[in-house]
Formats: sequence, structure tokens, C-alpha cells
Amino acid sequence: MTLLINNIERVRLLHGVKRIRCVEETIAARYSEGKMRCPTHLCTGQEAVAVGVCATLRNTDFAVSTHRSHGHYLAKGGDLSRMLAEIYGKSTGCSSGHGGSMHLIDESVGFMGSTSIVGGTIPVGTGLGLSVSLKGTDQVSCVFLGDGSTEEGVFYESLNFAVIKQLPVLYICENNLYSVYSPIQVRQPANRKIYELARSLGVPSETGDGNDVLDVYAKTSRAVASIRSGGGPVLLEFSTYRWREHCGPNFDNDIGYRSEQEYLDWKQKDPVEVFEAKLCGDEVLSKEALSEMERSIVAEVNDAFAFAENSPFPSPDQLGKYLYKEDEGASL
Amino acid sequence: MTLLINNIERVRLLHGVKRIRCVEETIAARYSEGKMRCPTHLCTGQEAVAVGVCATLRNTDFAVSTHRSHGHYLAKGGDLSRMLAEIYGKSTGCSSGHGGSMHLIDESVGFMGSTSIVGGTIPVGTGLGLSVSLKGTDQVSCVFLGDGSTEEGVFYESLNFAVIKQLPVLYICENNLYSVYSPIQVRQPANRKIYELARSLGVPSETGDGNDVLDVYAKTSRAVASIRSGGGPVLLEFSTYRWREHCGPNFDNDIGYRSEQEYLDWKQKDPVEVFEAKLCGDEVLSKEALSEMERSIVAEVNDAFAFAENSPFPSPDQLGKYLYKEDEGASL
Amino acid sequence: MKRVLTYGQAINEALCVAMRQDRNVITFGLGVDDPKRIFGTTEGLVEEFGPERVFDMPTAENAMTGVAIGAALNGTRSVMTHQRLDFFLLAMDQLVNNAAKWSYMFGGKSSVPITIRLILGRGWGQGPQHSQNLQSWFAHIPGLKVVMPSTAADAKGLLLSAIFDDNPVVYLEHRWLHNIEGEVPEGDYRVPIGEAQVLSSGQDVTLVSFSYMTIEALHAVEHLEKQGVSCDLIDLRSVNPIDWPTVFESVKKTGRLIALDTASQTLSIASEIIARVSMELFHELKSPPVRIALPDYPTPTSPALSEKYYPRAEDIMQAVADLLNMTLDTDELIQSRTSPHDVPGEWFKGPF
Amino acid sequence: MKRVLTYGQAINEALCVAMRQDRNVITFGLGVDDPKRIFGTTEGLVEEFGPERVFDMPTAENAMTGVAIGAALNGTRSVMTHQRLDFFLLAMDQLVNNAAKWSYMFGGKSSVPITIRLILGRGWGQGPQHSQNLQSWFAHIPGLKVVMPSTAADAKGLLLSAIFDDNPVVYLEHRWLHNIEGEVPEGDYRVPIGEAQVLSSGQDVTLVSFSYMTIEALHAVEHLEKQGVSCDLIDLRSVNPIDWPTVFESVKKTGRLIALDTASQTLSIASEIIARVSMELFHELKSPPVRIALPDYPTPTSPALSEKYYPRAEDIMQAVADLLNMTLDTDELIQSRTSPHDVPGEWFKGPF
Ligand SMILES: Cc1ncc(C[n+]2csc(CCOP(=O)(O)OP(=O)(O)O)c2C)c(N)n1
Ligand SMILES: Cc1ncc(C[n+]2csc(CCOP(=O)(O)OP(=O)(O)O)c2C)c(N)n1
Ligand SMILES: [Mg+2]
Ligand SMILES: [Mg+2]
Repeated sequence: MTLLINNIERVRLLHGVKRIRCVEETIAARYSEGKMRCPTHLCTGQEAVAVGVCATLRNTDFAVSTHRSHGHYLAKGGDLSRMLAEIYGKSTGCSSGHGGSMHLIDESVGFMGSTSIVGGTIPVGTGLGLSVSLKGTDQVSCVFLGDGSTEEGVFYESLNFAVIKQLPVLYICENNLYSVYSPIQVRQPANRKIYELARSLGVPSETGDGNDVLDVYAKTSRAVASIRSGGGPVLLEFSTYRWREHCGPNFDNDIGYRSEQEYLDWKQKDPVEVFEAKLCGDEVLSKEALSEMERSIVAEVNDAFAFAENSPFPSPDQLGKYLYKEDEGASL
Repeated sequence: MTLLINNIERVRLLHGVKRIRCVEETIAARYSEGKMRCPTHLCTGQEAVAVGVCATLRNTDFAVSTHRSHGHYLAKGGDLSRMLAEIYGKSTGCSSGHGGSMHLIDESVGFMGSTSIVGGTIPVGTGLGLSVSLKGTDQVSCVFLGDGSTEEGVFYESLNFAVIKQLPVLYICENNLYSVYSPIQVRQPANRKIYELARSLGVPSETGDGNDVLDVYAKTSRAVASIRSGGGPVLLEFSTYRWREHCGPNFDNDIGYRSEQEYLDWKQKDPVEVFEAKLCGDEVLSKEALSEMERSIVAEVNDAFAFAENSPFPSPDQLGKYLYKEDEGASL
Repeated sequence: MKRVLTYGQAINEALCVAMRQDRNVITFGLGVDDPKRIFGTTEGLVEEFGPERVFDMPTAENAMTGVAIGAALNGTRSVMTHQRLDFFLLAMDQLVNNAAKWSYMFGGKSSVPITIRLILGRGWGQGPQHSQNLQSWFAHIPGLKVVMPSTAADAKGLLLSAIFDDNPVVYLEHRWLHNIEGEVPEGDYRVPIGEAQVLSSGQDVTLVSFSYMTIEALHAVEHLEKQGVSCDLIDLRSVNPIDWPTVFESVKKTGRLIALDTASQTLSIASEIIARVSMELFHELKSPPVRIALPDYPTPTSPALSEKYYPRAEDIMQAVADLLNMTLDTDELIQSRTSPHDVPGEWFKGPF
Repeated sequence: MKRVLTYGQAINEALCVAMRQDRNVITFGLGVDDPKRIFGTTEGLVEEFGPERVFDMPTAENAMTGVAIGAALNGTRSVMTHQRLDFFLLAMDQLVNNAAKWSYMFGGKSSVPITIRLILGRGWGQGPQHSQNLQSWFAHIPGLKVVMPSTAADAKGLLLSAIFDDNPVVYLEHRWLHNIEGEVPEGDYRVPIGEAQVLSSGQDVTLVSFSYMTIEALHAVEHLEKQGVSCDLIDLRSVNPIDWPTVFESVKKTGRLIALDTASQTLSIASEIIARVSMELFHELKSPPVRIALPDYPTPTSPALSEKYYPRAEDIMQAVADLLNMTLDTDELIQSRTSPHDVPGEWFKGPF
């Protein structure tokens, strides 16, 4: 792998994964208080994909995501306080409390929305790519998706269209081996490789280590450069692992769908700790700088939680708002 | 290609393609009388696929098909008179007049139904395969489909499931280069091969000459043998060409979506004439036997049209029938 | 000077006006650039606006709906066309889970200005899978606007309003209307979504109708008038939102309601009209409200069966007669018809 | 001796009875064999009947519905399960274009005995894409049977009837019902599809309800009775076909109708109840019929918003009070609640 990245950027990547980890683990710690009253899918263990990918994207690039979108939203630059406020159901939430954890949006940084129907945003991100291509800008549209969503026909339909029109779409598949409690073996044939499948559809693709933020960053950089220069869609498949239960704050390696050992093996490849150890070992980062980074992350996260908790709930009449956008339309 | 087939069988194949040709062309000739009042998609030019495939199947094997199903229905052994009566909207029709040309059925020969939503029967045929596999018989479920239907997500979803469960399903893709008036180039990437795509999904596949009934027969025989012996699903892609307009009795090479020359080139490869010439040239079939075959086909087809025309229309109260099957259910 | 266009030409003109006015308007769907041009409605578009803005698509209804949604989030206004509503059943997820809810679920942060043209089939043995009228599905979904123009002018005016509406609009055009003619204003003519039109004024009965049933209702009204019965004929034009004030005002005047629909009767738009009127104007009704819609069966293919399946003008006349407790003559109306029951007119020669 | 099961256990028992009785019964869906076993409803099945008959599936709702249809054509009776109705929007094509029409469009030559279990979400911020109640979509489609049991006994009896019905049945189970308890008969107990049940008898008002709204109605009826108001509470159980004789008989007695629904009000089953009663029993109604259903918005996620979104027992009491022109006290009812409004009971700890 060519070294595409300087030390300042590497520290920034470390900050990115540590920050997401801190957010997710704080949610996990506080979830049982019963104040975050919506289905919440944590991405602990998968932070490197979000951070490595988004580090290659510009603010003006687009991203869409799934039910498990906290990391993508944050890495793309989404407002942390408004995300937490959304999970708390507050009026200051990024979706004014209408959406919750599964429906995050921050258009100011190109995060165009996450939704909770598996596969639901794959064509949406593809359509963003169509619009970019019609407008002739050099934006990239990034679609985050899970291994489960590649079983939906819409995945295949979307890629087919992206290829025909050579759209500037970056498909990022986080293969964490599970869809809820269903292992990939019961859903896809044993020899299936998602990135190979994409190729056979006509989408150039690669696979990478989703727990290694530098690998993610390097492969995505290349893909983004190709897409930006008109090379058409690319799919990257990153292998990674979700640490906590599918939905909710707990661990569930004891309930029988996967083994504690499997989890522990993946924990060895912790995208945060391994990278942190590397940067410290390489003396890219001093002990003090690391502590300072951690302190500032915790402070930011605590502030954001305080903001969320202290924000007002929407007033009941907000129930009737936002069904339609008031028409502006083209002038008559 | 190994010679898998004796002369009697070859003559039978010729009879099969000539019979379907005669039916389709007679429909085309009579359609403007205005008595066949339903959308009708003729398969003239594509007869060899239906005949070659079905010659390898048993009566107890299943088949499902699309809007363009006359050939499949007839080759599978479906009752000709009842098919025509169905197109004429008569009570003696195979679907009692409720279905028309696009909804043919003859369960007595395993033809389980054709429908008019593109891709609609791909999972249905897959489900027949599931049921066969649960019951442990050695039946094969054959799904006829067009190149257009491979763009529907359900094609991909169905193949994925068939692979996972190793179902006894034979997918026959007739690639006639068009979906209505849309050439395949605007719908699929230039280098796409449908049979290669199937392989990348985990379905073994081959491609063949859909205008050569012997090639179809040979490749399908191998596929069926493999499926019957538990080898799981197979997809065969046969290239062929529809002679007449997408829907209706006329030629439409003049309206601009394809060239007269393209049509004429394909007509050179006429699945009926070329094969007939070959059998006559090889002296498998005498002039007299050929005449006799043609005479008997014409007589059968005329009889069937007479049956259809002379059959009564359903009485208006049939409108309210068949919405539900009366329950038989398991005994209480 | 009167300028008469067919309904199909009016649709074509609306597309043309919209695309000239706003580069962000595009149109796609199976066949939009093929020789038949969606029954002529997309004539000339690819030539004028180019293949980037007017294009065919793979047979992939669900993804392509999502594509339209995504494009909308970046300001592209798609008009997506399907030759039959039935095909669009594949796209309910994107339409209902995404398009309809996008504005609401993101607290108004963005919205999805897309227009979905769906053609409602009828006649010539279209049968069970090519003639469904599922307007009540769409109208049941909060966040979707649903229009069903009956006249050429409304076909144009509502399509322009749909395209420039900032929300998803389902535009349902009936195959039997494409060739009807009417005066159509030039230029950027818009008909507001959610406003009904009173096509005839009377005292005796309120007919609430839309789409092709309005044509049957107009025949009925004409023949009723000859026999001294006068009706309010309200053409809803939009079935979501529904113009309740216009409906209520008329029922207050006549005290009698017949609701028409092109769909299976149970849970039809006609049901909702009757339910709302019964709840809100119970005491103004002089007699029980009446519904004229299709029976609860799929569409049979045989012409011998479809003849009884579709209610027509004479059934409306008969319902009026029953409501008013009088006898009316439907023979003249029936005898005035020149074409078989399973085609809209002589121009229709099948097989589409 | 009374044998009390939860609604979820009753579903489980029905599956078990059906699968023991008929080898052709299979069940599949995301998670049917996972540790959570679809909220316990598929407990023990894979162990007893093996992975051939009880299996997980790829996330491919449309194809898997078609697979169930195809298997049905060869005599396999599938029970397909989805953890939320919302996911099943992907499968409308197979359900509506194929399953619902198969028997009709092939002139009765074959039919499609499949059962589709769809769980209706509510509470704990399920939000816009995890709590849709689209029963009126299904009930609008000729050829589909649609059941919505409210009690544990009906959960069992209707599931067994659905599985052994020779036609497609959509079985809608509300997430807030899984833990309610009731007496459940043993063995192959069946409740006929299309028969309502009168859960309480009274003189003043007819309440027509189904699914979770029946629980709210039962609370309301109990508190109304204490205050001297007696109601007929009809639990429809099936929303297609609807048991009209039972509804009509009750309205003839009381002259007053309140129709309840778990869905958005416009074009709801409640609309159809009101429309039909208004058409058929207009002169028996003493006052305008009333509809209690959800407002025409997607489900908001924040508990501060969902609280106002869902009508509850006190709203039913208030509607009765308005109908009867009297004042009723709802405080006692409201104060009797022990859990927050966004969970069905203390056992419900999110996040599902
Ligand atoms: C269409 C649809 N089917 C089923 C579900 C239920 N569901 C929620 S998340 C999920 C898992 C999807 O797996 P994957 O795409 O791999 O994402 P992961 O949870 O592993 O991040 C499923 C099946 C859904 N939300 N939408
Ligand atoms: C879901 C759906 N979309 C569109 C159509 C309209 N349509 C009818 S036949 C057809 C062509 C399909 O092409 P192909 O599968 O190649 O079959 P062919 O007509 O070439 O035999 C189309 C698009 C349809 N029937 N169903
Ligand atoms: Mg996964
Ligand atoms: Mg084709």
C-alpha cells in the first residue's frame, strides 16, 4: 500500500475513530436510563470504515446510509449534538425529533439521510449520482450499505443503472457477517464475494480490511479519484465486525447466534486500539497528545449529551408539521 | 456437440417448431378480425427454445412463463384448443376466459402458469423448485424468462435463493435483444453476459444458439440431467429474435427501433426453415413426410381455431367466480 | 381562439413547457424515447432536450423510483412514467417508505419533488395484471399527493403543478382518456392540486367523480338533463388532498350523493367520500349515499365478462333514478354508442 | 380447566399444531430460527420440524413471496413472517399481482394457499418506517383474505384457519398484543375467517374494532359501564371479508356507530365500515357515524409526538360521551395506567 497520508492526517483519523467509539459507548452506557426511546443500532467495532471513507470525501460530496448510521453521519461531519438530540427525541434534533436514531440528516455536510429499510438508500444514493452527473459537477455520492442489503434486488438494480450511466457513485459495503442474528452463510452462497459480484455487474471493485482505517483510506482514495475523474461507479467491500447486539446497547454473544470466541478474535483487531497503538508506537502521537485528544473527545461528547438532554421536546403541534414542503416551485 | 438424439426425435422437434410457427402465424393472420381481444405476444422466430427445452422435460416437470408464452405452453404439452379458446375469451379456454393470451395454464402437463408482469414468475418457478426439493421427487422446475426480466431485482433474489438451497430449477433466458422497443444496450452494460452474471451468482450456466433446436436440446439435456441428479439450479441463455412486433400481429421493423436488415439477418437463421432444410438434406425426412406433417399441423390448428371460435362465451355470472378456491384444507 | 388538444397532447405539452422552463426537469421510463413515445405523450422530447434528460431505463421499477428520489434531493425533478400502474407495484417500498415520508421523517430538512405518471389500463382484454386502479392505496399514504385529471386542460395543468410541486405526486392517467379532446390553455398553465372542478350544476343529486368515470358521468348528466333531472357533477381532479369544501357545499345543496370510482368498490375513494360526507353532513342528506364502482374482483379478460365488470353512464342514470324514486329512460344513451364496450372509441384497435 | 397463554404463545402453538398435522406446512422468514424466534412465536419449531421446514431467508422480500406462491402451486403451505409490515412493501408485486389473482386469472385452475404474518410495530420510537398499519391496502385487493386477531384464542384460531385456507391470507399481528394473555383451546382450534366476535353487549353505541384498538376499546367499555353506558363491542377479527351481518345487526340495535382503526384515518377500514353502514342502514342511524383512527401523518419518532398520535381508550370514551351528549369522566381510566404511553407494558424495555 502506498503511503498516501501524512502524520497529521493519521492523527485526524485516530481522532475520528476514537470520537465515534466514545459516542457509541456513551450511548450504550446511558441507554438503559430509558431516555433514548427509539431503536438504536450502534457501530462499535466498525468505526474505521466510516472514518477512512469519509476522510477521502469533501463536504460537498454526498452520503446516504442505513439503520446503523451514527458513524457515517459523524465521520461525514454531521453535527454531534443534533444527532444525540434526535436520539433523545428533542426538537433540536437533526430531524426535529421526527426521525430518531435511524433517520439522521445533515445536508450542510452532504449527509443526505439514513433510513431503516434494508437496501432503501442504495437507489437513493445512485439517484444523487445521476443528479450530479446531470449537473456536471465533480461530486461523489457515497452509499453506505451492509452485507444484508446486497440480498435485496434493489442493490442489483441500482448497480446495473449506475454502470449503464457511469454514475459517480461509491458503494461502500460493510460486511460484518451478520444481518440481525442471521449469519451470512444462510443468506448467501458459501463462495460468494460481494465485491466479485459487483464486478460481474460491471462495477469495478476491491475488498479491504474494514478494521484498518489506513487500508480503508487508501483504497477509498483511489476509488474516489477514479470516480471523480469520470470513471463511473466503484464498490468497496470492507470486512468488519459489530461488537454489540444488532439493535440496542448490550452484548449478546451469549444468546447463541455467534460465539464469544469469534467476538474476541475480532476484538483483537479493534480498529481503535490497534491503530492507536501503532501511532503511539511509531511516535506519531505522544502519550500527552493522546490524553489531550481523549480529554477533548470526552468533553465534546459530554457537552453534546448535555445539549440533548437539556433541549426541549417538540411541542405536540409539531406532530402536524413537515408532511409536505411548502411549494416554492419554478416561478410562474 | 455430442449427438444425443435419434432421427425420430429430430423429426419430432421439427414438428414441434413447425406447429408453434403455424399457430402463431395463424393468430397473426386472423388477429385483425378483432375476435381475439386481448394483448397477444407472438413468439414467431423463437420457437426452437421452447421446443428444444421442453423436449428434455417430462410431463411431471414444471414450467412457468411470461407474457410471451404460447410456444412454451404448447411445447410443454398444453392443450392447443384451450389456448386458442382462451385467447378468444371463451369459457372453454384454459383459464375459462379470465386470463387471455398472457395467462395460460395446463397443470395436467406441468405448465403451471404464465403471467404478464416482467420477472413475475421467476420466483414462482423457484418456489416450485423449493416444493419439489421438500417433497424429494426428481422433478425439475423450468422458468422461461426474457432478457428484460434479468433487470428486475427479483431475478437476482430468486437465483440467490435457488443457489443457497440448491433447488432443482432450470432458468431459460431467451435473449431476443429487446424489451418492447428498447434494445438491450440501453438497459444493460455493453459487456454484460447474462449467463456469466448467473455464474457469478453461483448458478452454473451456459449460452447457446436459440435458433438451433438441436443446440438447445443438447445443452438443456445436460442441464436437466445435472439438476435431476441434485446438482442445483442451472441457467441457460439462448440468443434468438422475435420476428413480429412486441405485442400484436404485425411487423414493425419500419418504425425505427431496429432495422429491417437486422431482422433479415435473423430470418436467415430461421429456427424452422434451417432445421427443416437440414433434416430434408440429411434425408431424415422425405418430401412426402414433410408434406404430411404440414398437412396434419394445419388441420390440427384449423380444428383448434374452429373449436375456439365455436365455443361459447362465458356467461356474465362467471365474472363472480374463482376469486377464491373453496376451502378443502386439512381435515379437522 | 379555441385551441383544442387531445389529453395525450396536453401531457406532451406540459412536459415540454416544464423542461424548457427548468433544466432540472428530466423524464424517464420504459419507452419514453421509443417509436411509440408512451402513446405519443413524450413525442419530440428526446429530440429537443437530449438523451441525458429523456431516457429509457432498465426494467427495474423499484430502484428507478429510488433513483428519482435521490436525484430529487439534489434538485433534479424527475417525471417517471410507467405504461401500466400494475408494474409500479414493484416500487411501493421506495414510494411509500421513502418518497412519501422523506420530508416528515427528516423534520422538513428536505423533500422529494418527483412526479410518477402511471397509466391505468382498461379494455381490449387488459385483464387482471394490466388494469388495476389503485388510487386509494396512494391516497391512503400521508405525504403523497395524487391527481387524476379527466380533461385535456387538467391533464396539462395538473402535470405542470405536479412537476413543480416540491413533494411526490402520483399522476394517474387513464388509457381511455388519451384521445379525448378539449380546449387547452397555452404556456405554463397550472391547475392547483387539491381543487375540484364543478363540471355541471344542478339541484337534484351530487355526483362526485374523477378520471374516466367523469366521462361516463358527463354522458349521464347530459341524458338526465334531457329528462328533467339536474346534477352537480364534481370532478375531483385530485384524490389526495380532496377538495372537501366543494363536495360539502354541493351535498348541502342537493342532499343526495352518488360517489363514482374506477376501482374496486371496497375501500375506494368513493368509500371515503361517502364516509366523510356521512360523518360531517349526516343531517343534510335526504337519502342514503350511493357508490358506483367496480365489483370486488380482479379484471376478467374475456370481453364477455368485462362488459358486466365496468359500470357505465346508464348505471349512473339508474342510480339517480333510484335515488329520486322515478323512472328514467336509458335506451337512447345506450343506443348512441357506436363502438364495442371494450374500447374507448373506434381509434382504439388493440392490442395495447 | 382454563389454559392461559399469551398471544405470542398462541401463535407458536398454532404453528406447531399445523406443522404436526401436515408435512406440507413450512415456515420461513428473517429470524424464524434465530435466538429471538420472532418474539418467541417460532420457539421450538426448528428443533421439532428441522431446518428444511423452518428456515431463515435472505433479505429478499419480493422473491421470497414468489417462492411461497410457487411452492403453494405444488401443495406446500408456507407461513412467511416479517418482523414489520413495512418491510413487506417490497413484495406488493408478488402479493397483489400474483397471489391475490392466481385463482381468478387462471379460472380457478389453481390457487395459492400461503399465509403472510406481518407484525405491526408501535411504540419505543418505531417511527415512520417501522409502524405502518396498511390493512386497508390488503383489504382493498380482491382475492386476499386479511385477519387481525386481538385475543390469544383468535391468534391461534385464525392462524390455523389461515394456514389451511386454500387462498392467500395476510395475518396481521400487532406487536403490542404479543404479551397479552387469554384462554386458548388446545389442539386444532380454528376460528372461521370472516366472522366477527361480539366482545361486549350493550344498547347505547356500537363500537367496531380490531387488533390492538380492541384492547383500548375494552378499557373504554369497562369504564363506560361503570358510568352507566353500555356498548356493543364488535371485534372484527377479519377485515376482509368483513362480517357485515354482525355489524349491521348491532347498528340496528344501537343506532350509533364508532369505527376504530389502528391506521391513518383516510381510506381506513373504519372508513369502509362507516361508508357501508351509511349506505345500507342510513335510516337506522340516530346520529352521524364516528371514526377514531390515526391522523394522516407518518408515525413520528419522538415520544413527545407519538403520545398525541395514537388515540386511546379515553378518546373512545370521549367520542361516546359526545355521541350521547353527556359528560363522562376519563380521569380514573387515565390514572389507572402504570406504564409510559410508548410501551404496551412494563415488560417492554425497547429497543424493539
Ligand atoms: C426490507 C427490510 N427487511 C428486513 C429488515 C429488518 N432488518 C433491520 S436491520 C437488518 C440487518 C441488515 O443487515 P446488514 O445490511 O448486513 O446491516 P447490519 O445490521 O449488519 O449493519 C434487518 C434484516 C429491514 N429493516 N428492512
Ligand atoms: C414489471 C413490468 N414492467 C414493465 C412491463 C412492460 N413490458 C411488457 S413485456 C416487456 C418486455 C420484457 O422484455 P423481455 O423480458 O426481454 O421479454 P420479450 O418481450 O423480449 O419476450 C415489458 C417491459 C411489464 N409487463 N412488467
Ligand atoms: Mg451486516
Ligand atoms: Mg427480450
